[in-house]
Amino acid sequence: MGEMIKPTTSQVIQTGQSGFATTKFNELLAWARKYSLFQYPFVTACCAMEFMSTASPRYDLARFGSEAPRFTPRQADVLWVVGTVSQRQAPILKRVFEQMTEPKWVIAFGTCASSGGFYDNYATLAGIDKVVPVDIYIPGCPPRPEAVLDGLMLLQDKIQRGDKTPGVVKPRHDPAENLVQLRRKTG
Amino acid sequence: MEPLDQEVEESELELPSDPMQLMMGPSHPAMHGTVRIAVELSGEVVVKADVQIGYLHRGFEKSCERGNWTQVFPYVDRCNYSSPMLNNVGYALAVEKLCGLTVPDRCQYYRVILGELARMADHLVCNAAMAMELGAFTPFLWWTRAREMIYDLFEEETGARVTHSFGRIGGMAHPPTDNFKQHTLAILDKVVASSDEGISLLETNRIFMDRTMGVSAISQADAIALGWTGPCLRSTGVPYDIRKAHPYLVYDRFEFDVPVGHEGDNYDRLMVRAEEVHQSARIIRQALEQMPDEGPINVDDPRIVLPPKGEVYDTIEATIRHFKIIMEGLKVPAGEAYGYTEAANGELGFYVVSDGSGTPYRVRIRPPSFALVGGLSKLITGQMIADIIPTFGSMNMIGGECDH
Amino acid sequence: MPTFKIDGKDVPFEKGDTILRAALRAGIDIPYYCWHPGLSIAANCRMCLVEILPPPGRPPMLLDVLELDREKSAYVNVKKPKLQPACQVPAGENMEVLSDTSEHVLRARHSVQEFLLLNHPVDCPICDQAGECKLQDYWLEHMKTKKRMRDEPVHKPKAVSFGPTIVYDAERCIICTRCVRFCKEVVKDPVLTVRERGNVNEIAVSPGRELDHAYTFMTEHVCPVGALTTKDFRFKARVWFLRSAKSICQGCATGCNAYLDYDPRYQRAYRYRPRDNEKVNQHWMCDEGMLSYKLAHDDRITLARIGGKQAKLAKAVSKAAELLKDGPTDQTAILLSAQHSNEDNFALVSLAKALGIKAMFLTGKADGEGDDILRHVDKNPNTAGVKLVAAKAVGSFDDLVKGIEAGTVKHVVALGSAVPVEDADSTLKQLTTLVVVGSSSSSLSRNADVFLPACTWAEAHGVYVNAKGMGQQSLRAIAPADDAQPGWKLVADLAEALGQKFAWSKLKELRAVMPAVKEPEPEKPEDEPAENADASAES
Amino acid sequence: MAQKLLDILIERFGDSVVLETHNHCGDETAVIDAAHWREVATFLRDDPRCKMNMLADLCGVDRFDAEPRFEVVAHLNSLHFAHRLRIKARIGDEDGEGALLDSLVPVWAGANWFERETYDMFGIKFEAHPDLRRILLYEEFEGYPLRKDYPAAKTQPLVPYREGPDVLDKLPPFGADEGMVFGRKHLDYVKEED
Repeated sequence: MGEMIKPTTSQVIQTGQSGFATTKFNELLAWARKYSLFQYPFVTACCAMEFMSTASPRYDLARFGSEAPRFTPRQADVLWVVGTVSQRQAPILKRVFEQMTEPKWVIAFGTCASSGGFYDNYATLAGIDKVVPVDIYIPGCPPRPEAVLDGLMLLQDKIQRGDKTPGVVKPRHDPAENLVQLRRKTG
Repeated sequence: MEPLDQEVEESELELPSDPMQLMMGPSHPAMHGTVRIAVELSGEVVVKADVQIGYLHRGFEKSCERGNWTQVFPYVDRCNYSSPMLNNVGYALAVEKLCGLTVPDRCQYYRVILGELARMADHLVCNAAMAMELGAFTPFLWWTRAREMIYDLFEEETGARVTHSFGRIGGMAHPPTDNFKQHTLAILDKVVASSDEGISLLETNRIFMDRTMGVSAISQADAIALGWTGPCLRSTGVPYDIRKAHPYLVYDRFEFDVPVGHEGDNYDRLMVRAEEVHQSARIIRQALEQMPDEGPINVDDPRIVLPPKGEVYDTIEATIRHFKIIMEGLKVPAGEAYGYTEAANGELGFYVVSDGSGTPYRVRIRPPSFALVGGLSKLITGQMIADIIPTFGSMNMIGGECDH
Repeated sequence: MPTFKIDGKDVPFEKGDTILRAALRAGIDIPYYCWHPGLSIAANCRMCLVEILPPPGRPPMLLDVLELDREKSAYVNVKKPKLQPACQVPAGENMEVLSDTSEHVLRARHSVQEFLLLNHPVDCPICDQAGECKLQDYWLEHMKTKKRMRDEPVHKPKAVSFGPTIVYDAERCIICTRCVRFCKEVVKDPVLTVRERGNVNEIAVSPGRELDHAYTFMTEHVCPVGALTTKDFRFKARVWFLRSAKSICQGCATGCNAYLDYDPRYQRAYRYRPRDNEKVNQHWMCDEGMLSYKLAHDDRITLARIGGKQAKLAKAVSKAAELLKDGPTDQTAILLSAQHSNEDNFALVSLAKALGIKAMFLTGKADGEGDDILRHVDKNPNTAGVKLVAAKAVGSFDDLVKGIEAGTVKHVVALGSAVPVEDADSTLKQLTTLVVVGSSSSSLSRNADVFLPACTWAEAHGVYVNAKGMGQQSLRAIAPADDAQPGWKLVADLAEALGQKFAWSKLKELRAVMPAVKEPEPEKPEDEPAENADASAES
Repeated sequence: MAQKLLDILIERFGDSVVLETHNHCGDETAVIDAAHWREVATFLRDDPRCKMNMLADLCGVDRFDAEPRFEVVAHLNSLHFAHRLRIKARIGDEDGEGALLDSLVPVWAGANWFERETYDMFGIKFEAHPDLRRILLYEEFEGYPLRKDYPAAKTQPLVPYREGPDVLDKLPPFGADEGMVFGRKHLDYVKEED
């Protein structure tokens, strides 16, 4: 869960000596898919700020071939659920998801979308996975753009491997571990 | 192609038509912030509009009644997420008003500077979004870049880019970092320059002017009656700014102007915001000069401020102090207070009621954009449907605070 | 009523009152550790020191002390008034006492608090007392300063087992000797004592003994700090997450007043705390009673059953009704329960009246051992109450058994989950119909044709009448589990299914028609300052 | 300045209407008899000495065990004199029934949404309000969340939640103890008599 196995292009496409390449059809398809993800931004709340940052030049979502936003779900591959989804919003989210065409993926952007976060009350949906299936959870309130990119790469990886199990973006190294070392150093 | 019959007058060509019902939102691509507008159109003209909010109602006020007073800060952060620091400061001031606290001078300046930075970021975002909705994508990119600079500064100071939860009752979470002043000065010019650069693309741009000038204008009287405040009110020519009218923190020690418009249309709203970026920069410069480099950030009161962590681990006294504040919450004297500050969108009020315990009895937020959006339907009625989106953008409706 | 002055305020007192007692009654807060309203006065914590002005015309009582003069950076001779413990000095007519207004007193409190914390370990994070600890409260009220000592604190034994129920931590102990005095004076079993002197002294169990009398939990309860903790509550919950409900102990017929502490997140009860009531239990409870909170969760049955199989509640009620319909009323009996509240029993009695059932019997726990302090032989909280609401002679459980053996009783509507005999299965099996309204599993529930899940006392409001005939109300703490409902409600549903509509449907209405008992006693007796006044504010 | 406002009010209406006044924390407050709510508001807006031309805020407060139970609190602001005033009205019985107050929409147009919100959150009705609908919550929602006896965590979902093993197992459980902390407030909002 959340581990990333990066396939090099050569795994996907074996290039032969005399200028031709062989691959498996579904791998080629997956390879094509993962680099042309059309997104539907379902932007509700605070995370929108970081979503803007991620899309803007500094972090440049476009590098991953997924900048093109499609404002009708019918043309979108990835549903970015960015921000808190309230009970009142839940039916709309469900409907948007149902309007998307297969293959489709859902990214829960931020803690609220993943679990409801600390809005543990009458108004808020405790995680969109109560309503729609989620492929990638990106924790953070809001998550840093780096984490978002990490989540996108994780999704691409899963698409390549045809892996349907949901994943969570985790820190690449355990922060606590460093803390321990720090303690040891200081005494 | 040729018209069918040149003799026929236009009026005869027109067919009788019923008004068309149209639902915009709540998940409309251009509706940043989730709102739903049920419009009734005749042709392209809006004859009736019902603005429905609440799609981002997260039970802010109920949640506040469950933690302790300090635990409200993360919630207020997320009320106005494009300028959280202003909310932090606003809430802290309201509670301190109830406690009868005054934070040290250094902290006051610190709050002013961080708050103004947040205001600049907020205005940049708002203008960027509005410009983008009119097809001007370049300013959006430039202004987001400028905002990134501010975010970096915030990250350095508070550790978080967007939601800082940096305010504390009786002070701030940390004192300023060593390079705070020079870093702030360093980005200040860049941000202002970038803002101007973007504006220069818009202010005399024919398309932009045609799309915004005289569009969704509102009269002073209406704006006041609707409870409008902030840039939107000032754009109608009312020079009302809480920083001037009821100075809080140390705003009375700075000199800055209150920019006003005259039409109260989209163009003015944008320009007022653009000018306020300059004024904020002015305030920050003065504040940086006056701000003392030494001195405490927090009030000196063991019942309110947490002890240093090191002591908490070592001595029982500090542990007890930590426990008392964290587990029971700091006790706020019973009573009620309404603290109001000038947030990026206008008057941000916090009406706090305490029963003397460590838990808030009632925390009421008076979000500026709630009143603004309340006037939206009045604004867009009679306008073209295409103008709804830029008008909506110029209001800067922030879902979090508007829907509580 | 004679009065004296504290900080210039007039305080009435009765003959023999100490200053502290009078002050607390007047709502003036004087800090104290070792004093306890139910125990003798030791005056050894020195926290309640106050300055007493000399009578007019008399010289003040002064002490010579050395004080550090910061300018001269030398110790100089100064005179200070002799402070006296408010818990010990009896109040006198027109006495003038300075408490919060005298800086000598404030300094004394500050110093006492500082000394008490001198060797205190940094234990709050792992201490069960944290959150209700007097050391914590008084630090904030009377000290507010950092630690000055830079030395290694004195180390003493930790987690010493004093017996089957109590663990002792010497480092946290402030030697207020409350526990010692409690064992000596209340239980009359002086098993605890103080050993050593100065800052190495500690509480010890007398050689060859364990702290194992019937009131060990009280030693933990009187402990103002975290030195004594019960093995039962230890590391189970954090007190600031708990809330308290005014409850009545279910252990025996004494009906001790208590707070039931529960966690609202898990809807789970965690402990009992005695609630001061001079008329019933003063400040105490017995171990048996303190542990009776477990009945709220132990082997509960929270879903309806038909012939031992789980079923929907509504279905079970109608099933019960049809089973009872064809039973001739002269062969039907109702079995009241001394374990249940007046409301439940009254509902069943009125059902009997409505159906014309004559035979009434009473069940409950068998008698146990008692003593002359609190524990009653009758281990049921509401025997008197049942007798009251039944308003006629009620047969014992043995009578019921006889009746069943003789075949005069074939159908029984039973309340409760306890039977006074070891094994009633063989008898109960002979019944044609057994409808049980109960909360936990017992031979009744095992043999029930229909079982209706009732709330325990912790899940519903109820009135209990103790052996003295005092009616006392126990308030709901946790929410009913699963399908459980108040017993009286279930009986009412049953009656409705049988075509009998009661006049009442709400608790208010029911209580209006229920035979009146003596009004519940006030939680806090007037003439006693409450030891846990803050707690009584909680619920 | 604002203290003068209170004097003006008392002098104009008397103690039968202005039930009590205080200026705790420097916020001048007048508790108005509910029957004269709109009358007082209109006066405050029009009187040349007051000119409270802006309704800054209007909200409700649930004083759970007080009688009357609810407070409607309005914060007024004058752009002319830059002075402020808080007026309150107390309404509603212990079960929250019969909470009815004159609407201020005729006085300040901005009151419209604030009153809708107050109705939405507390169930306080406003007489002669143009359209008193729920504003933040949905029509299907039962009860009024900001009342103290509404359990904070009680949701009323519009769509059925998904079933199946993958729904909750795939993340660390978000149990009760990982949500908000409870129990600081030792006051339990359950009526004693059931």
